Amino acid sequence: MPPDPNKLHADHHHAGAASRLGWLALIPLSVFALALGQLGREADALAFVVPWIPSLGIDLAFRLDGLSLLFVLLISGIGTMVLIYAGGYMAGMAQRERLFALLLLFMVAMLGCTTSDNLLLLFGFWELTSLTSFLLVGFKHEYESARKSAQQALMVTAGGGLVLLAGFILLGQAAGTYTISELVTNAEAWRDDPLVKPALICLFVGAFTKSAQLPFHFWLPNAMAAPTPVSAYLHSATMVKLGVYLLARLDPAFDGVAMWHDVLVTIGAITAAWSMLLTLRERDLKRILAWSTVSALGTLVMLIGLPDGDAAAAVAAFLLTHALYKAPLFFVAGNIDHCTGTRNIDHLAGLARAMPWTAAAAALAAVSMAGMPFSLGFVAKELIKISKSEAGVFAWVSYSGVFVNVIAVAVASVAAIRVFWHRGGAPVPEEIREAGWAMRLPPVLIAALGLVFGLWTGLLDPLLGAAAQAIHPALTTMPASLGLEDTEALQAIALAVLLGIVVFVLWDRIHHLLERLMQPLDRLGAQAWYGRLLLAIPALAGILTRALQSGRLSRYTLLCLGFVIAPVALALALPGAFALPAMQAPSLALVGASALLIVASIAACLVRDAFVMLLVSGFVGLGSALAFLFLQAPDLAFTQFAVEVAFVVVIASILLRLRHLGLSAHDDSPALPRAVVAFATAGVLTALLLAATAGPLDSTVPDTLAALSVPEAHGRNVVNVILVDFRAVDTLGEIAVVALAFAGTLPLFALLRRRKEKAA
Amino acid sequence: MKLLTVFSLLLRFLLEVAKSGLATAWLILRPGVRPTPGLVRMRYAGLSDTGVALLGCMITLTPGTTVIDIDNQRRELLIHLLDDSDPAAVVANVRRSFETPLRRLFPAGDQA
Amino acid sequence: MSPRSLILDTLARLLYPMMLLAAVVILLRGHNEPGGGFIGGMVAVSATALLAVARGTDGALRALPLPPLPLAAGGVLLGLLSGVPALLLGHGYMTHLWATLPLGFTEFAVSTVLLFDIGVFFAVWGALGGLCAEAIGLDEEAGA
Amino acid sequence: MTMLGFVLAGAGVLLLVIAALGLFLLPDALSRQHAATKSGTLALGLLLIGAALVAGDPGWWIRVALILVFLLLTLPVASHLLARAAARHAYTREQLREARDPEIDR
Amino acid sequence: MNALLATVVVTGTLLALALAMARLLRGPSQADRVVALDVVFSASVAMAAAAALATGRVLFLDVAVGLAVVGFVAAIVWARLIDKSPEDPR
Amino acid sequence: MSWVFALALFAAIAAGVFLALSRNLLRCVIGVSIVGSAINLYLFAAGRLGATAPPLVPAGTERLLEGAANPLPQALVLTAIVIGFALTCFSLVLALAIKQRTGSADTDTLRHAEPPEGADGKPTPLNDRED
Amino acid sequence: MDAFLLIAPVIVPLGTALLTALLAARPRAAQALSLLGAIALLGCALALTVRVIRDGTLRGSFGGWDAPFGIEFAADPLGASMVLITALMGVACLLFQRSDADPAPERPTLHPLIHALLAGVGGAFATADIFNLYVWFEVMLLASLGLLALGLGRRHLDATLKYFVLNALGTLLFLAGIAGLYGLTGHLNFAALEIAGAGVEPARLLPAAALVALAFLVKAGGFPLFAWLPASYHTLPAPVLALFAGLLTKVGVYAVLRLVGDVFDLDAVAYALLGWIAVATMVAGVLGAAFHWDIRRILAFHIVSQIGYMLLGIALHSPVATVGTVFYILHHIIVKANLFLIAAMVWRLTGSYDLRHIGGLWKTRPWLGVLFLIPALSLVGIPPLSGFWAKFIVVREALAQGQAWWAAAALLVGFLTLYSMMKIWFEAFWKKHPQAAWTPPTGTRLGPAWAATLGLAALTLAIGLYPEPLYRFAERAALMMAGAP
Ligand code: NA
Ligand code: NA
Repeated sequence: MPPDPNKLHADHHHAGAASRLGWLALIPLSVFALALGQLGREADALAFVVPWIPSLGIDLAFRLDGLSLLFVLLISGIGTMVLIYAGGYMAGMAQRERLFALLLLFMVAMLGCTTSDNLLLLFGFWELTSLTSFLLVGFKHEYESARKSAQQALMVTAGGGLVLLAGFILLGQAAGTYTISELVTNAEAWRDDPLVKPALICLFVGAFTKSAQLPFHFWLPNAMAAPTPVSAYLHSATMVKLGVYLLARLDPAFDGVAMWHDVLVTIGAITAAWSMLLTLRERDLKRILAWSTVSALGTLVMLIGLPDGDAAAAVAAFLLTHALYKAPLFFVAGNIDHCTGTRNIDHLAGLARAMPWTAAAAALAAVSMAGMPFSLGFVAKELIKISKSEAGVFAWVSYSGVFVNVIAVAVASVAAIRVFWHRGGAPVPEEIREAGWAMRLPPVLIAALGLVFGLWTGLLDPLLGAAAQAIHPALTTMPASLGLEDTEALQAIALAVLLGIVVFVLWDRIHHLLERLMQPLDRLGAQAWYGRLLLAIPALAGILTRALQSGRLSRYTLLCLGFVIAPVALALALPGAFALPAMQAPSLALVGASALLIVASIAACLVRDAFVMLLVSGFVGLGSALAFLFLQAPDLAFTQFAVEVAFVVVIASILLRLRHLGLSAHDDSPALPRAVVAFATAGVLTALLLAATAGPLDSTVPDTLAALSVPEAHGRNVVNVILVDFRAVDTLGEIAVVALAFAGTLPLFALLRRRKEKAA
Repeated sequence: MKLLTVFSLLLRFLLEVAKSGLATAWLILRPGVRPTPGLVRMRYAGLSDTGVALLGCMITLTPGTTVIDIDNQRRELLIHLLDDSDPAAVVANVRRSFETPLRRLFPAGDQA
Repeated sequence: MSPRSLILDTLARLLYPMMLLAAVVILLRGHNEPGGGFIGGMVAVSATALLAVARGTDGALRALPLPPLPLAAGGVLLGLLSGVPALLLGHGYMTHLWATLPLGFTEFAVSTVLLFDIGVFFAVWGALGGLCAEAIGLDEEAGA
Repeated sequence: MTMLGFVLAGAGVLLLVIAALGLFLLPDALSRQHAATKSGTLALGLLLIGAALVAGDPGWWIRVALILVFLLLTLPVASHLLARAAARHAYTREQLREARDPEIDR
Repeated sequence: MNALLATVVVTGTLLALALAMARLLRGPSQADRVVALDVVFSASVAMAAAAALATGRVLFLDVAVGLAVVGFVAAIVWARLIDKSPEDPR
Repeated sequence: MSWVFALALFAAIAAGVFLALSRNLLRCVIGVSIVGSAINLYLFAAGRLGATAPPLVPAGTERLLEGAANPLPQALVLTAIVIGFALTCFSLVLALAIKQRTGSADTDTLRHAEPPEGADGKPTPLNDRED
Repeated sequence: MDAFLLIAPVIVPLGTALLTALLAARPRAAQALSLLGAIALLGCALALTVRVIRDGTLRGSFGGWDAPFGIEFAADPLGASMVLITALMGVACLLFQRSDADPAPERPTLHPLIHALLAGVGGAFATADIFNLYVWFEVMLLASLGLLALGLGRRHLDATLKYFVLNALGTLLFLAGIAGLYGLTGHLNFAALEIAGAGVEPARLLPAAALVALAFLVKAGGFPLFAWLPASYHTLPAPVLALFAGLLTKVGVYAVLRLVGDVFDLDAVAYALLGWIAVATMVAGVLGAAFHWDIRRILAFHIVSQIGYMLLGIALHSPVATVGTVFYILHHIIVKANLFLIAAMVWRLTGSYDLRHIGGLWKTRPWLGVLFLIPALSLVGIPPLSGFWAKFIVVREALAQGQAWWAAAALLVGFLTLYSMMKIWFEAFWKKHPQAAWTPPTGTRLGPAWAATLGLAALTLAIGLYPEPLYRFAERAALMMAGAP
C-alpha cells in the first residue's frame, strides 16, 4: 500500500524560505499590468491576424474583447499569486522547476485559449491546457493514485476535446469560417443549418468535460491529487472555466436556439445542485472545495443558458467572484495541509491561533462565498437571482439555486469556522506554525480584493460591463451596483445563511446519512462507468486481439486469403463482370502437361511423406515447363526446366538435414476449412482470369516491342530483348532479388553450420 | 595409332550399347520370367584413374550393368548386373571390349 | 564402398568446364535465340552444384571466379553500371549503346546490353550457385 | 531417309515406353535403374537421330550431337550414383564387400 | 510427316511420363522414386524434341540441349541424398 | 484458352493454397512455392494462349511470324519465375533453420515471437536474451 | 541530370548495397560507405523534390523506350516526397545504428540488406509501371526477410516465417491481379492503364482492380490482413525496426492510393467497403495496442491503427481526402520511426522493452520524456503537432462527406491512442522502476541516437507548427492525381 500522496508535504514542513522560483511571478504580473492597460478600449482595436494555414482557413487570429480581457486578467492575476504561493509551497521539493515550467506553459495555453479568434487555434490551446493539466495533476507521479487521477483528468478532458474538435469542424462547415468573431456576427446566416444540431451536441460534450459538468463531473475532485497551487489555479480559478468561456463566447451565436438554452440551463442547474449534495459526502477539505467549484461551474453554465443580458452580467460577475473567493480557499487548504500534514476535516480544529493569517484569509473568502452583504459574492448572487427571475425559468431551477446557496454557506463555514475556530477533537499540536510569507500573502490579498470590490462595486463596471457585452452584444448598461437595496435579496440571503448554518451544524450527521443513502447508487454513477470503461478497453482488446492475432500462422493465412477472396468473388458475381473466353481444343501435349499439373497438385496434397511431397511439388514446375514448351514459349520452358533442376538440388540437400532432424510432412488438422478456402481461392482466381481473357487483347505494346526488336534493339529473341532492354529495369530488380535471397540465407547457413559444429 | 584405338573403342561401345539396350528391353518385356539381379566384382589392372573412371562409365552406359563402386585400394570394380544368369560372360565381355583398349589409352603410370 | 566416387570426380572435372562453356554460349546467343543471362546463369549454377557434389562445397566455391556473394553483388553491379554510360551521354538510364568491333574476318557487335546480360549471368551464378553449394554443404558431416 | 528416320524415332519412343514399363516390371530399384537410365538414353538417342532425319533441317544435327554427347557423359554419372545409393540400402555392408568375382570363383 | 511423328512421340512420352509418375508416387523406396525422376527428365528431352518437330522450329531443340546439360545434376543430388540418408524410408 | 488448361490452373492454385494453409512447416512453404508456379502460368495465360509460333524473329527478317506468341507476358513470367525461385530457396532454408533451431515443424506451436499469454491473461514478456 | 534524378531512388541505394556487399571483408569501410550512400540518396531525393516542386512532374522512361512500351518512372509531388522521406529515414536509422541502443548486429549482410530495402522502397515509389512495382515489392520482401532473419534467434525465425508466408501470398495475389488487369487492358503503365481502364466496362474491371487493391492491403496491413506485422516487427533490432515501421506498410498504402485514387475510378461501393475496412483497421490496431505491454508491440499495433486513417483518406476519394492521406503518410513515417527509436533508448536505459519491467525515467531522464511526448502526442493527434493536421484533414473531409460514423471512429481511435501512449508514459516514465536499486546505466553511447531522434522530432514539430507548405505540396500532389497537368 503506497503512502497517501497528499501527506507528502509533511516531510517538507521545514519550509520557511520561499523558493527563488517564486520570482517567476513577475512574468504573469507584467501580463496583468499590460492587460489592465487595455481596459475600456474597443475590442476590434485589440485584434491581430497573421496568416498561418490559409489552405485550411486557420489563422493566428487573436482578439481581446471584454470577455477575453476578464479572463486574461484572471489568468494573469491569479497566476501571479499562484506562482508566489508556489514559491513558498514548493520550497525544497524535488522537481519544482518542472512545476513552474508547466505552470507557465499552462498559463500561455490559457491566455492563448481565451484570446484566440479562430476555433482551431483555440482548440490547440485547449488541448495544451488539458495536457499541462495532466502533467500537473500527475506531479507526484510515483504514486499510483496520482497517476490514476492524472489519467482520468486527461481521458475526460482530452476525450471531450476530440468531440469538441468534431463540433468545431461541423460548426466551421455550417458557418463557412473558423474565425469566431465572424462566425458570431453572421450567426443568422447559418443558425438553421442542419449541421448545427450535431455541432452543438459535440460542443456541449467538449465544454462539459472541461468544466466538469454532469455527467463528466467526477474527474475534478480526483484531480485534487495535484499540489495545491495547481488545484487553486487550474481546478478552480482558470482551466475548468474554459468550458464556460467557450459557451459564453459562442452564446451570442446561439441566442434563440432552443436546444442551446434548454441543455445549458438543465445541465447547469442539475450539476450545481447535485455536486453540492456530493460536497456533503466529503471529509477532505480540498475535495469539499472541488465539489463546490463544480457547483459554481454549473451555475455559470446555467446562466449562460439564460437568454437575456442580465444573465450575461451575472456570468461575468460570478466568474470573477468565484475566482476571488475560491482561489484563497484553496490556498488556505494548502496552508493547512502544508502545516499540519492533513486535509481531513475530522482531524482539523482550532487552528486559528496557530495560523492567524490563514484564518483571516479564510474568513474573508468565506464571507464572499456565502454571499454576505458587502461582499462581492453578494453582488454576484443578486445578479443571478435577478437574471433568473427575468428569464422566468422553471421553478425547480430556482429551488435548486436556493439549495446551492445553502450548501455554499455551509461549505464556507466549514472552511472558515470549523477548521479554525471549532474546539474539540484532537488538540492542536504545539509545533504547528503559520506558513511563510509567500504562502500567507496571496490568499489574504485576493480575499481582501473580494471585500474591496464588494464595497465599491462600481470599480468593476468597466471590466464586467465589457465582458457582459461580449456575451450579450445587445446589452448597453451594466447593472452591477443595482440590487444592493433590494430587501427581497436580503431576505433570501438571510434564509440561505440560516439554513446554511443548520447544515453546517448538522454537517457530520448529514454526511453519515448521505453516505448510507448514496453508497448503493455509486455503482450507477459516472465515476463507476468510467472505471468500467477503463477495464473494458483492455478486456475488449484482449478478446479482439486473441481472435485476430492468435500467433498461429495457419489461422492468419486462412483469414487473410478468405478476406481477400470474398470481395473479389462478390465483384465477379455482379452483373456483367463474368464472361467466358472462346474455348479451343487443346493439343495432346498440352493435355498431357495439364494432366501432369493436375495429378501433381492432387498428389502433393495427399502424400504424407516429406520426400514424396517435395518431389511431387517439383512436378508442378515441370508441368508448367512442358506447358510452356507447347505454348510457344521456349525461353520460359528452358528457364523453368533449369529452375526445376536447381529446385531439386536445394530440396534434396535440405531434405537430408531434415531427415536427420526427424521431419514429417504430416498434418492431421481438419482439412475442411483449408479445402474450402483453397477451392474458393482457386475458383475465384480462375474465374477472374477467364473473365479477363474473354475479350480481345490490346496488343499494341507487344506488337510495337516486336517490331522494334530487330531494327532498334538488335535482337531477334523478343523475350530476351524485353528482359535486357525494353524492360531492363525489371531485370535489374530481379537480379537484385536473386542476390538478396542469397544474402538473406547466408546467416541461416552460418547458423546451420554452427549448430552442426556444436552438436559434433 | 591411338586415334584408331579411340575410334574402334567408340564403335565397339556404341555397338554394345545398342545390343544390350535391346537385350534389356527384352528382359523387361519377357513374359513370366523375372530376371534375378546380382553383384559381381571385377579386378582391373594397368589403368590410370581416368582410365578406370572411363571404364566405369562405359560399363555403366551399357544396359544391364552398372558400376556401383570403384575400389582404388583393392583395384576392384563392384558391378551390379540386371541379369545375374551368366556373370562370367559379362565380365569377359567387358574386358574384351573396353578394358583392353582403355589400357592402351590410359596406362597406369599416366596419372602422375 | 569407397567414400568418394571416382567416376563422379573424373567426369565432374570434365563436365564442369563443358557446362560453363555451354552456359557462356547460351548467354551470348540469348539475344537472338532462346537463352540469355539468366538461363546461362542457371546452367552455370548446375555446374557449380555438380562440383559441390563431387568436391564438396568449398571446392565448388573455390572454382567460382570470386566468392559467391561478391560474385553476385558484382553481377548486379555490372548490370546496374551498364545503364550508366547512357546517363553520362545524356540519354535515359539503360539506354543501350551499340558498337561493332571489326575482327578482320568478321565483326562482333558489342553493346551495353551484353554487359547487362553478363551482369545477370554473374548475379545468378554467384547467388544461386552459392546457395546450391551451401545447401549441398549442409549435410557434409551431418550423417557422421 | 525420312522413312528410316520415322522407324528410328518410332523405335526410340517404343524403347522409352519400355523403359518406363521397366519401372514396374523389374523387381527392385537397382534393376529399375538399369531400365530407366540406360534404356532411356538409348531411346533418346534413337528418337533424336530419327527426328533429325525426319526434320531434314541441318540445324538439328549439331544439336542432336550435343545432346548425345552430354547424355553419354552425364548418364553414367547419374546412373552410377543412383545405383550406388540404391545398393547401399538394398545390400548389407558384407554383401557389398564380399560380392563374388566370377573369374576367381570359377 | 513431322506432325505425325510429333504426335507419336508425344503419345509415347506421355505414356512414359504417366508410368514414371505412378512409380514416383508408389515408391516404395526413395531410389525407386529417383529412378522415376530420371525417366521424367528423359521424357522431357523427348518432349522438347517433339515440340521442335511439331512446330518445325529447331530452336525448341535448344531447350532439349539445355535439359541434357543440366538435367542429370538433379538425379545426382537426389542419389547423393539417398546415399547419405540414415535409413531406408520404406 | 482451353478447359483442361483452366482446370490445371485451378488445381495447381487450389493445391498450393491448401498446402500453404497447413500447419506443417514444410507443407506450408512448399504450398507457397506451388502457388507461385501456378500464378506464373496464370500470368502467362493472361497474355492469351493459342499462338502458333514462338516470339522470335526469324533470321533475316524484321517481323515476328503471323500467329507468334505475345512476348511481353513471357518476359514478365520469366522474371516472376526467377523471383519465385529465389523466394522458394530462401523459404526452404528458413524452414530448415526453424526446424533445427526450435525442433518443431508445427507452425501453430511456433510461438516464439508471439508467446501464448500467461495465467493472468496478459501477454508473456518476450525473452530478448534468448540467444 | 533529370534522367539520373529519376533513377537515383533505385541506383543510389542499390549501388550502395552492392558496394557494401563487396566491402564485406572491411566492416568499418562498409559502415562509412553505408552512411555516405544514405546521405547521397538524401541529396538526390532533395534535388528531385526541388525539381518537381519547381517544374512539376518529372517523367522518364528507361532505355529510350517511351511509355507505354518501356518502363517509366514518374516523380510527381507524391512520389518525390515519398522518396525524400525514404532517404531521410535511411539516414536517421543508419545514424541511430551507430549508437548502442539496440542496434542491429553488424553482420556482413546488414548494410547491403538495408540499402536494398531502401532501393526497393524507392523503386516502388518512383515507378509508373505496375509490373515494375511488383518487382520492387519483391526486392523489399527479400530484403526484409533477410533483415528479419538476421537475428537468428527462435523468435526471429518465427517472425520471418510469418512475414514470409503472408507477404509472399499477398505478392502472388498482386501478381494474379496484374494478370487480370493486363488481360483486360493490355497495359502495365499507370497512365496507359488509366486510359485503357476507362474504356473497359466498370463491372469487368472491378474484380481485377479489387484483387490488386486487396493484395496491396495485405502489404499495407489493412484489416484483417495485418497479422504478419505485429507478429514480426518487434523481433527486429531498433534501427531496422524503425525503417520497417516507417516505410514498408506505407508503400502498401501508397500503392492503394495510386491504384484506386489515381489510376482507376472504381464503383462507389468499393470505396465504401474500403472505408469500413479502414475503420476496422483503426479499431483493431488500437485495441491490439491496448492489449500489449511490450513497447514495440504496442507501437507495431499502432502502425496498423494509423494505416486505418490513411486508408480512410483513400476511401473518401476526393482531392482533399488525398491531401489528408499524403499528409498522413508523411507524418506517420517520421513519427512512428521516431517512436521506435525512442523506445530503443528506453530499452538501453531501463533494460527492457516490457512496460512491466521498467520505469523511473521521468525522474532520471526528463528530456527523454519530453522527446517521447512529441511523437507520442503527434501520433495521438494533439495540436499543433503534425498528426493533428493529418487527422484533422481526414476527419473534416469525412464529416464534409457526411460520413459521421467514420469520423466518429477516427476520433474514438484517437482517444484510444491517447490511452496507449499514456500507458507507456505511466509505466516507463512516471512509475518507479520495479527494481528499487535501479539507476540509469552509465557509459552509454546514445549520442547518435539523440541526434537521430531529435532530428525527427524537430521535423514533426516543424510540420506541426507550420503545415502550410506541406499542405500546399500535398494539395498539388492530389490535384495532379486527380488529373491536373
Ligand atoms: Na445567454
Ligand atoms: Na489520375
